[in-house]
Amino acid sequence: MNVLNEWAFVGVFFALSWALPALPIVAAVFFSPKKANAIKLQTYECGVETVGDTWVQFKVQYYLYGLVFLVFDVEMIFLFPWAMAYERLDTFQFFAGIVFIILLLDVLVYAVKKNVLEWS
Amino acid sequence: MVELNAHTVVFAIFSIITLGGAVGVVWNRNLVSSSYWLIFSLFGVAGLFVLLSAPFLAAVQVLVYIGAVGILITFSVMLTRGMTQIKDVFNRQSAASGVVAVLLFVVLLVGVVLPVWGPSGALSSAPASDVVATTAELGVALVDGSQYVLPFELVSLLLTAALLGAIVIARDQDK
Amino acid sequence: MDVCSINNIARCLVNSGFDPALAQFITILLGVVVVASFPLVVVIFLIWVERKFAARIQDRIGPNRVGPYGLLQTVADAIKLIAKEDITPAGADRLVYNAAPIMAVMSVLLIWAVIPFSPIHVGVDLEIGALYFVAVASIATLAIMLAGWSSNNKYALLGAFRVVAQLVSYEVPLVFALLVPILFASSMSMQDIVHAQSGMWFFFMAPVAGLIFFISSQAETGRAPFDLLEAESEIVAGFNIEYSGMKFGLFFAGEFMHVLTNGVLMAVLFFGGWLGPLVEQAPIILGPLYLFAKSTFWYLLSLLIRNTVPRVRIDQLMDFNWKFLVPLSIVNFVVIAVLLRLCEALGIAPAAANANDFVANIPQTLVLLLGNAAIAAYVLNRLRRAGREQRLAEAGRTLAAVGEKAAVAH
Amino acid sequence: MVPLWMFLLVAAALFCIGTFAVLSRRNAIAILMGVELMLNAVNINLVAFWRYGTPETMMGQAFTAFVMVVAAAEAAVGLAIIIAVYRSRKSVVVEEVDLMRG
Repeated sequence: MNVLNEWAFVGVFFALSWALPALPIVAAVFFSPKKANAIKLQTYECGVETVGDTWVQFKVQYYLYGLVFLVFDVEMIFLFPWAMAYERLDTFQFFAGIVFIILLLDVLVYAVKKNVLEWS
Repeated sequence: MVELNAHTVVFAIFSIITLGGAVGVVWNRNLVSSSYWLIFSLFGVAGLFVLLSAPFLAAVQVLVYIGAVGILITFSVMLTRGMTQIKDVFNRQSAASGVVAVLLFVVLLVGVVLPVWGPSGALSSAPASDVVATTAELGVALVDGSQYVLPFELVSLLLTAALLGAIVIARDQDK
Repeated sequence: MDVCSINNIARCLVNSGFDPALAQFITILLGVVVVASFPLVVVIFLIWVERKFAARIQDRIGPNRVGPYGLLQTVADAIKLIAKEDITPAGADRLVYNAAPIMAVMSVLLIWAVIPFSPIHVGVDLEIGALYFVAVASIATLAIMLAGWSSNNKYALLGAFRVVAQLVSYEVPLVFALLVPILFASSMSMQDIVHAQSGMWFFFMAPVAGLIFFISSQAETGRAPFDLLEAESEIVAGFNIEYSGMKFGLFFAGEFMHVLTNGVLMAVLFFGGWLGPLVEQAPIILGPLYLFAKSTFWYLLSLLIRNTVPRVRIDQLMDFNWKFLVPLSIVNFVVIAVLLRLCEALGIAPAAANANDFVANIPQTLVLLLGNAAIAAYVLNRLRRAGREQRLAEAGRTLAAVGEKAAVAH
Repeated sequence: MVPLWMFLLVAAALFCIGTFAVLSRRNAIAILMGVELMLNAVNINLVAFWRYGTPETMMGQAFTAFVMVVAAAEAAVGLAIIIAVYRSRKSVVVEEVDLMRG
């Protein structure tokens, strides 16, 4: 149960790291003046009145960055344990990991070749 | 049957986070809120992984789901604008699907969780052993010739294929 | 700070009739309070340091009114921020809007749980410490997304999108650089990573990885030259445009804290953390002292970069990451892994018995350093060539334009 | 420890909520979210059975890792399809996207 004791620390830490930054916000509720009016509460868009919906059409580029990032992020599931087990790996197991990374590099080469990662 | 201790309480909290978040996903009209509820729910799953002594998977869950999948879903919600205007959240078969979901739950409950048709081992309260394999062992197992090396390499190919497919589909063809 | 005596407290509590579970809980709580409040207290002075530093570079004096040398300026600022009117814009999602700045601070604060201060003082030495750090840091991305979306403001949302794209992009080289110390130490535990450096600091074995880590963590913080998230001249103020008062302050506190955290992480992962002469004799004093001396170096370097390097454009930012840092970090990781393997095969690597011996580590370090130098030489050469091509192309365009004008004038 | 059946109960409930989302929501992205929920329910089950059955082997964790990859790949391609469909049809309501219907 040692693992869980360690994570109890993380759990308490998590709770406290919500509470500590929340303190000044809560304090501000008590100390700050409240004189709201409609003009003050308007969204600030360079002084021009807000036109239309907040949801403007976004570029698909954002999604593509997210996509490439997702692939690399998911591969981390495997690379972290592999790097961690490095000392215990024999040659075959070692090169299995290297092949994995090289396949990963392909992704990047393709994405760059296809100009996917170009900000236009 | 279940004693009340810190472990149980934490389990209850994470279960509520998981299931509450899931309900939030289903019921929310606004898809952006839905995706945040999804992240909330998946965070609860990470907590359950910690309780099951799989901290590696918990960290990966946070990294992959909150850091990557959640962001990707939010991006695509924003990209496909105009969905807030959809009046009906549910389709015509929602009542029927509700029945199906409840029935499925009952079947799972009776057939799998509670050993009605013979013991399934699901009621055992203690794990088989307290010796838990470490993350380093996972690393070895993944690249071991007699274990998971083939799926390990295939995963790389799968991700490559998925990325290629997704890029080809999602790109603007006009440019 | 003092886990040793905290351990004693647990025993004391049990001895004086406390329930063991409760005693354990109190122990944990004490440890958490100490570890978590430490960065929060330090950040108050860091903001002063940062402002003084920036002022000196810009030939100003900086804060000098409140307290000696203006030391209490940050405290005064905090009081002012608390007393300021707190405006929640109309149409904002109140709950999310309030939670976002807290999450931004939280994601940095949580990293401190696994930072080892000395051989025996560490919040918690998780088996997966390094992965925990990456996972926790990725919450910051979500916080910014939440802030941008909940403000109900086009500029905020647009700014948030840009920042999120930047943050997720730079996480890739960060993680690949992080894999190098894990590879060397064969462990993800922060304490193990520090111990593994007792023979040779990892920076000397993999300087390229260290620099990649530093650059990408600078970008993760959103500091200049990667400070697109507050590029006032371009997108009003970025994702935090609607925030005011203490909530705005929290975003900034989080950022300042992140800079220090980056320095500490650099020190732990690449510069031997609390390691230093005589540290085993006086771990309580010397361990944290060495750690903070090392991290101060990186912290000040970060400040220097922030105040002297101009901001890049977003397309340059993305190109720099995806076409330079990411491939470099992957190739660097592969080269180091193969070289390390080679060293072991050739018997150059230090034996397990004298892994902590400085001299025994030298041959292996030299081999790795050579590999790094080769990578660096290749990269610099490529960069030089690419830069020249770009300049020539630019010059060519200008000449062509001049020629055209001349032809028209004729 | 909490008995195994409680984990299975949570997983079953999560799976059913996911199923309901998949069957009843009109929006394609919401359906994808439902699929993610279902896959996570599967993951809880895998890890729970691993913990209570054979914690000294690597099976449960390895399988969960593979499921996570599949889930991520599915999300990536699925969302890309949704974006592409939205671009050509200006709709993400599943019933309105019936190009394949004869």
